[in-house]
Amino acid sequence: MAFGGVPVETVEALAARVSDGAMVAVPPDYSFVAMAATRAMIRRGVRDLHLLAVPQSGIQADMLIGAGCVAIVETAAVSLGELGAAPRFTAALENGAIAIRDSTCPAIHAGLQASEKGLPFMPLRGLIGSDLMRVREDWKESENPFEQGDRITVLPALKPDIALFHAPFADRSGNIWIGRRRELVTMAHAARATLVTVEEIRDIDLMRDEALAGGSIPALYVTAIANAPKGAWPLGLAGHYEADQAHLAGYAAAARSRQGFDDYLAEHGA
Amino acid sequence: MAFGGVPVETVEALAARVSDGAMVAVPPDYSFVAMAATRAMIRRGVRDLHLLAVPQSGIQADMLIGAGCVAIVETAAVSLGELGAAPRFTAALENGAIAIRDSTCPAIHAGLQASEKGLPFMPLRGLIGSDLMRVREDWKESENPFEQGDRITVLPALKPDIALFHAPFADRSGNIWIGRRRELVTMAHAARATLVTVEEIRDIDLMRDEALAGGSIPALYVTAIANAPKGAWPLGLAGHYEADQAHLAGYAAAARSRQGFDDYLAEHGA
Amino acid sequence: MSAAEHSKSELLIAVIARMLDGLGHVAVGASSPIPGAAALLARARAKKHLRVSVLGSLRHNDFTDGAREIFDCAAQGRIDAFFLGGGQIDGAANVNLVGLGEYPDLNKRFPGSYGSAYLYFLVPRVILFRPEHSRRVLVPKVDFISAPGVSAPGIYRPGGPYALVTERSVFSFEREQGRFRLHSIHAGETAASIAENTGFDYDSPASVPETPPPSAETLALIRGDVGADIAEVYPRFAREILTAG
Amino acid sequence: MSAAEHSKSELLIAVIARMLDGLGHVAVGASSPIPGAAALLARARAKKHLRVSVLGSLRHNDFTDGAREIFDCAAQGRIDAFFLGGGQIDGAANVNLVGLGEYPDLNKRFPGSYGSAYLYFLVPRVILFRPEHSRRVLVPKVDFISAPGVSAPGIYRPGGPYALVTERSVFSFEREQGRFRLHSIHAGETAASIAENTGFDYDSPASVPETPPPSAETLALIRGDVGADIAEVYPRFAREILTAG
Repeated sequence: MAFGGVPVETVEALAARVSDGAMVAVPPDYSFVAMAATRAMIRRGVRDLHLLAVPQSGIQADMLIGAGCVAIVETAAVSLGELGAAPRFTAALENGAIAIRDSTCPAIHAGLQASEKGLPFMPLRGLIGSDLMRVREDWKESENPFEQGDRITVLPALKPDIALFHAPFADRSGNIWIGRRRELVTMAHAARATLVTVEEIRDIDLMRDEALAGGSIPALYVTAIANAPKGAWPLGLAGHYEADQAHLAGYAAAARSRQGFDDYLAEHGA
Repeated sequence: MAFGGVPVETVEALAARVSDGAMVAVPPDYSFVAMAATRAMIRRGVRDLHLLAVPQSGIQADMLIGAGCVAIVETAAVSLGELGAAPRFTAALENGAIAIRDSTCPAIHAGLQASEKGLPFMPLRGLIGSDLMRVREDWKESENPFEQGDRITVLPALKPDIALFHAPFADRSGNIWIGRRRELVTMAHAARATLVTVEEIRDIDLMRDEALAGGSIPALYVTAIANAPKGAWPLGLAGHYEADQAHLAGYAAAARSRQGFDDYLAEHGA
Repeated sequence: MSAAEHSKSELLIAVIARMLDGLGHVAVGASSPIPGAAALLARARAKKHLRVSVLGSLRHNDFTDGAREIFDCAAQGRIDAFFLGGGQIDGAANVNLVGLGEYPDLNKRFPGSYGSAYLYFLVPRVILFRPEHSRRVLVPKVDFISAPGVSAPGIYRPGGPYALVTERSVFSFEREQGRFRLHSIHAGETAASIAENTGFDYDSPASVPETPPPSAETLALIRGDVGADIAEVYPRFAREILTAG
Repeated sequence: MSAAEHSKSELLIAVIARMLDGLGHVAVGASSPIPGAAALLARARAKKHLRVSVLGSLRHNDFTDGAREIFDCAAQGRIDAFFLGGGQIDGAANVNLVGLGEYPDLNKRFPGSYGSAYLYFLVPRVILFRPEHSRRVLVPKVDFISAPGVSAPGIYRPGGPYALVTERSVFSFEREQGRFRLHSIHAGETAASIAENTGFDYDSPASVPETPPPSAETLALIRGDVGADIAEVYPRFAREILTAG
């Protein structure tokens, strides 16, 4: 089933669009995370992802890492927030099982905005004197061309193969409503392909609704959509449902061990 | 009368906040132009403005220039669109009455985004080989630090003293709804002060309304608000009222001569 | 006016629309009623497979990230065609939207460069549209290069000029040679009348075909849905020109 | 627990809130329940003259331009105070949020640097908050500098460290000297116990005052509106800690 050029498909089919080795951009825990699609990616056994957290991640990154889907994680942080460290992320890094590109939040936003603008790089303040500059060999110290001696960092563009997120709703033309979660707009603009799961498809035209259009991503940037009610669970979807704190606490406890994590995956359909 | 720290005042008082010599950023004709405030600025006799069109302007720039309020206009274009050339702009430039900083649309957006990000400059593609590079001595040709020999332009930040526009509504805390007119967001972020006239002040909380928050500018960036019903007239306000085509045609005809322009101002309260 | 008869505007709309066939996304800038109508005509014929973004339109514009989005979108490679005009256009496809004379002391000021100095570099198929076809407009060398037609090697330039459409003819632009080539001439013109009214050198085939007129079907579309669509942004154009039929 | 009694969390909330008095806009990042509660307490006392932006909150966060807005906003000079933690903090106020050992072969991995490598440079009053006050955390030299406490002359740096708050004491940071100075010690600690548990050198006045306890009014606010407010983002914190009263 397709409309307006944007196919609507199953979560499995959507997840199958994520090729092994793809660079996949995902939002932070509070911003419309596609958890149903994440479980489908794990079931499919995707491998060697370059996971780009925009700008940090939680259970999504931890599960993908624990399930062996990730080769490189590029992020400002991975954590379960109030529930403590992300256990599979932490273990994978302490074991050297995955590579990390340690970053800082605005550097990830800047790299995506460079791609959004078709620019090869973006300048950024801060950073100089941080060991991130030492370990990120792709970041360079440069000079403000308008003030001699004013040192400033330049960061290369980040161009994800895929932006993946979950949204409250789409319309029948494939336009996506994201409200104030505008990092999703930048992700969609910057990425080669954008995959979106939604709570529902509504029979409206987001582009002709002045109240909603400003909080929408036009279908122009959307590659495929899947219907996934409660698709952010066990995370919340702001304004729609709360995070399932008990479930998240259960995950945090289970994932402390390899066996507990595997049991969790087996039990929760991933 | 003040609420939440953002004063609500008369259009005259709001216009009086625009000091002589200020750099004032204004949107294009189709994007929420504060025409009532513009007439108030002309009545007050503001002088020597550095008018920054984001990225072009029409009757607003033409009237301010004709009324002698402008010293420098920085713009990608000034035109009355279907109604032809902007007569006072054209005459002022042909007479050398004002200075112009000729630009191109994305250069103005880039300069504002630099200020939005607290950056001293932004890179931009295109431009090289345009005579704009020759006449804009503040623009520089540089090199992509990540690819030897790849020439790219760098543009200095544009930091307006004031962003001035008209919006459909504000809430009681001074948050402003602008829908998809996101150049207004960038203007407000980049400017030192933001002055907004509105059709009305609604008894809602834009920040707690998920449908509207994403299309809003938080009060954090807003300096003062004035109630100005039909405040974009004779231009339109998208989704609210259409442009007054007959009036605009009358302006275009009248402003062809100095006398006609002065008569227009006298007749239309400016 | 019968279906066989058509106005010059209708001819130009049809000519430009043909250049958009098969594309995925066409953007139309400010002050461009005929290109706007052409894009909407191409969309009507493509049965929704063509996306059209008309700046200044609420109904035919899906951009939601403000005035900068068209520029970002072009840089992302998501815009296939765009239109530029020019107070002067020269044989190397340089366009002048700034004015006549020695800058900044111009004898005649035009509105300004708009997005030309950027989009001309980034949009693969930029169609130059300037109805007036005279030696005043089509000059050997523009007084001010708002945007250059060609760039030196090593300058990032995925885009550039594709064709020049005027009231008299259609030129294609040969990027390798950096020159225009006469592609077709409108009814009533001759190779000689084109040469007489063109201030720059261009290539020409031995025999220049006549620009095909719009079909009855195309005229019906222009006078129907397209006219209604374009009226939102260009009410005067829609009223004065399209209702002439 | 009577009003005179208070938990350590309540003391820390009150201590931090005092550092925010008179400011215009305080932002609170991820995983910061005590700073978040402190900012909301300061706001409650300032009667709306203080704006608080709590990342991850829908109700106490007026950002509408996505996750990047806090960084842009800080760069614009519109954020007066922010909070950073650190798996390690050293005497030059360098913070390590990355891990222990020789990068990348860490013995112990922390979550990551978050926005520290940027906001520490740009926000005028960055308050370091790390409850654990031990030689394990407060070290002579961090293993990894997520963000440096001081910068060389010529580095653009309007912001930097203001104070360090722990479960045992408050240090102020002297930017000229690039060193901490012991500012107050919490009830039950002594100058000697601080020295014993601090791994870095710091300055100290001859007599160090005790950190004043929260007033009954402050405690009532924390246990009332502030607790209810913070529960949206930190439900466990709100439930387990604040309801202890």
